[in-house]
Amino acid sequence: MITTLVNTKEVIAARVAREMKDGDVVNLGIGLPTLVPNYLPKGVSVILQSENGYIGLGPVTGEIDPDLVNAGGQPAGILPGGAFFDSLFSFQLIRGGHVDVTVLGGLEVDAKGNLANWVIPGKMVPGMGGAMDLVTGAKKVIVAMEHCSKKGDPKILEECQLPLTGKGVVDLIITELAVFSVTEDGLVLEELQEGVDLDTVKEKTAATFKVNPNIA
Amino acid sequence: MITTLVNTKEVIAARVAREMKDGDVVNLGIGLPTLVPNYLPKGVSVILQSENGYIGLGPVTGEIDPDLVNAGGQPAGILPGGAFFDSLFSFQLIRGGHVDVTVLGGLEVDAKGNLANWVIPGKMVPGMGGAMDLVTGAKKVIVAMEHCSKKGDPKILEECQLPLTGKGVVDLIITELAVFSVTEDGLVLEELQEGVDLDTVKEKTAATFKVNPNIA
Amino acid sequence: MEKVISVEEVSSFFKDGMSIMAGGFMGVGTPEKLVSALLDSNIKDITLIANDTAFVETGVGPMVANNIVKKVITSHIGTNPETGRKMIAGEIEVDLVPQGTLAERVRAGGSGLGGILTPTGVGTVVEEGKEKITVDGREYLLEKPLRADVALLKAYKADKAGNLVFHQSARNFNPIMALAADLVIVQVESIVEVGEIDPNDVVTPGILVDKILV
Amino acid sequence: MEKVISVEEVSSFFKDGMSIMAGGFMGVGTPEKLVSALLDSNIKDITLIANDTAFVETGVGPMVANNIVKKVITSHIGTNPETGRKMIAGEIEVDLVPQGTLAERVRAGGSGLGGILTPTGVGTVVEEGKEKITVDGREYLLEKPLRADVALLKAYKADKAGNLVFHQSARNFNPIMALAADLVIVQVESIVEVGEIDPNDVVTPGILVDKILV
Repeated sequence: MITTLVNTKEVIAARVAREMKDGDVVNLGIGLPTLVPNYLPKGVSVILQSENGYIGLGPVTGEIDPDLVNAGGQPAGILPGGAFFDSLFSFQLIRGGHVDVTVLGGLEVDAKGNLANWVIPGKMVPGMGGAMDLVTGAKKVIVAMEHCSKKGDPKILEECQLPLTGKGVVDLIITELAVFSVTEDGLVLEELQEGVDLDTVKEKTAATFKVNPNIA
Repeated sequence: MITTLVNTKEVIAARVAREMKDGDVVNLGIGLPTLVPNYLPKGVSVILQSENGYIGLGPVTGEIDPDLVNAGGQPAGILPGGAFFDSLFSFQLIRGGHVDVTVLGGLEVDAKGNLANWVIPGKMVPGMGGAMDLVTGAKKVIVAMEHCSKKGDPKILEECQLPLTGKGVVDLIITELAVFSVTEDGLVLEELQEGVDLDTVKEKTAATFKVNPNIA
Repeated sequence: MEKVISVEEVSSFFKDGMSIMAGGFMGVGTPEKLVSALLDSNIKDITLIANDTAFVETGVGPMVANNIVKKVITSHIGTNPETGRKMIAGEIEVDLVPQGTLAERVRAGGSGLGGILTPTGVGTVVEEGKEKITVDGREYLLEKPLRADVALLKAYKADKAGNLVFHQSARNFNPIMALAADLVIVQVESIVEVGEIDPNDVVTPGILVDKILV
Repeated sequence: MEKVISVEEVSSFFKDGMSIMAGGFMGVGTPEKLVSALLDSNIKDITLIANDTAFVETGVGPMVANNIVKKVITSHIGTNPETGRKMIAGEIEVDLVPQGTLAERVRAGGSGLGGILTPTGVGTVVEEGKEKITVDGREYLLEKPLRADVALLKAYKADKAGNLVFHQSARNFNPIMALAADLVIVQVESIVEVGEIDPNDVVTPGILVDKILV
């Protein structure tokens, strides 16, 4: 079924999609996370929140409206039943626990559930945008990222080295190799992606982790 | 001109009206203050804010709408150019300094600009409603009240005895006898109402006050 | 998820001892049918959070008059003599909160804030028991968030997804209470299909609304 | 008071060293004509408060690119390489604020609050220099109010009294900035007579709006 997913990002997005429950209010970060809706299981539909000010984010329909963009600034649409609001209200929803799931990319994640994804000092300083509020406020925080950096360095660490986006905020880490949950006792390997073995994950992960006994 | 004002409340309301500037955003307390718009000088119109959630409070026009009441819960109207909002926004306007003038009644006012008008312990405990926010947030606070209580006791005191509505918040006190401003040095008698002499005011005021030299 | 319920289903959401927020200003914008269902459901020891206790016969007033309320958090009780009488008799506890502060506390509770700093109440009895914090030379009271188990709200119109619009001065506390309760039940005057309310006109988005009673 | 102004009058409101809030999210909902008038007015040392610094050529981006800004308070600079370049070169100061916190600070500034307590940023560099306050066992940062001398906003439609409605996702920071500046100037796509906007539909009441540019 998912053997047709040749692309790493697609593998990750498809696995993230399986975390969604019907009716969930979901905020998706820029990039990889925006692929998630393409892989929602049958019977599951989610409501997308766009932090620039609406509920019901959907694809562009008809003409492009310059006043209607997603949180990446790209042309977007709104589905029937959606609603616009201002930035204050948008973050009331986010911080107030009215968003069920947020999916973000990561530069580093660690065994304590810390996430770093907004700055590489001296190199890349885009700013945190809405990410700090999202990881603090959403009920479930999923980090969806490639397991290692482009150089091949592990991104799942014992302790993040980069400035944090949030402290102890991550619930689930989904990569093209594995799925980890973050628990009070640290990371637990919950699943291996298809065709991946435990040794590969151990080798490419710079944090200790427990293994869910369900993994053969 | 105002010699036709036989009623004490009308005398007070008419004098309060002369404090209004064209275009002022004004919140009027329940009772006496609601008479103020009847006495606005020619060329002066004010915009009334109703703390239950709108700008542009006006008289009932046409049929009574059960969803449209003033802050006293009485049927009201809205003028063209008005706007409805929720209670949060209403008090953002009030606390945020977007209301130019508030006019309230008083049980006691003192030489430090303290106001007590929301509770008589053990006797009358209506609650402060929006009064504490109004005296804290409005740019100008006018206390409009009869000079003495029904028993004849002075209501302008050296120091309030009742629990306060606000500390150091009053700018102007207007009664049927006189107009006082509250300054850093205490009360200043700015005006005597028509036909009132200084001795009467001294006798009925339980606070020391300076007298504006313009008063003959 | 089907949000539209019948009046018979309402009572299943109520439990002894729960906290309930109710919209309305002197009864205007209060969901009378929901209050009535609450009265019929025979529960007790409610903590009621509302702008005021309205009148003995209208708004949330009958909740107080009918002995189901243990504590009220409100800005004004003057129009319902039963509230004052029961308070003096020690039958209910009344926590009086300035109206703007009440609105801020409810919003804070619904918005993930730990509180707000307001100048309102400084130098009055309202400051008793509260932390005072000085910011840039001015004193403020730290006012904490308020939440409830259930919010009973009234709106003018809903679509079936729960998007709400309000009418005239009946809006008052309803939109902020929609943020601040675990279960949000809204009584509406009319209901329309999803898509019939322009997304620009929605005041409260449907994701905040759990149940709708027409 | 006549609120409608011509584009020629706009520059009279600008002064060296002033603080300016501008609405918009990556340029959407930014009043391009007002930004353009600002660029033409030859002022300098502005403190700019905006959600992001948009792109070099659009939104508030040209303000940064054209050297009139001394300091930016914003949540995101990643789409405008000029902001990052000037920051690293020490030509401008950049104060990065989480987006939700920025919205709260602007609202606090416009609503008479001394600040708000947010969990956002706890345990990160954002907490540096800020008071940490524990409420009911959870840590929050005390975030202080933000105000500006002038707000440059964009709305979809205004009536001549300044009542505003917004369009789609172009609303963003505009309504809260209308509360938080000494002078509020709004660029609108169309203007109608007083009374033509239903009071139930108004998002920003006219009393907050000083000047309107069509």
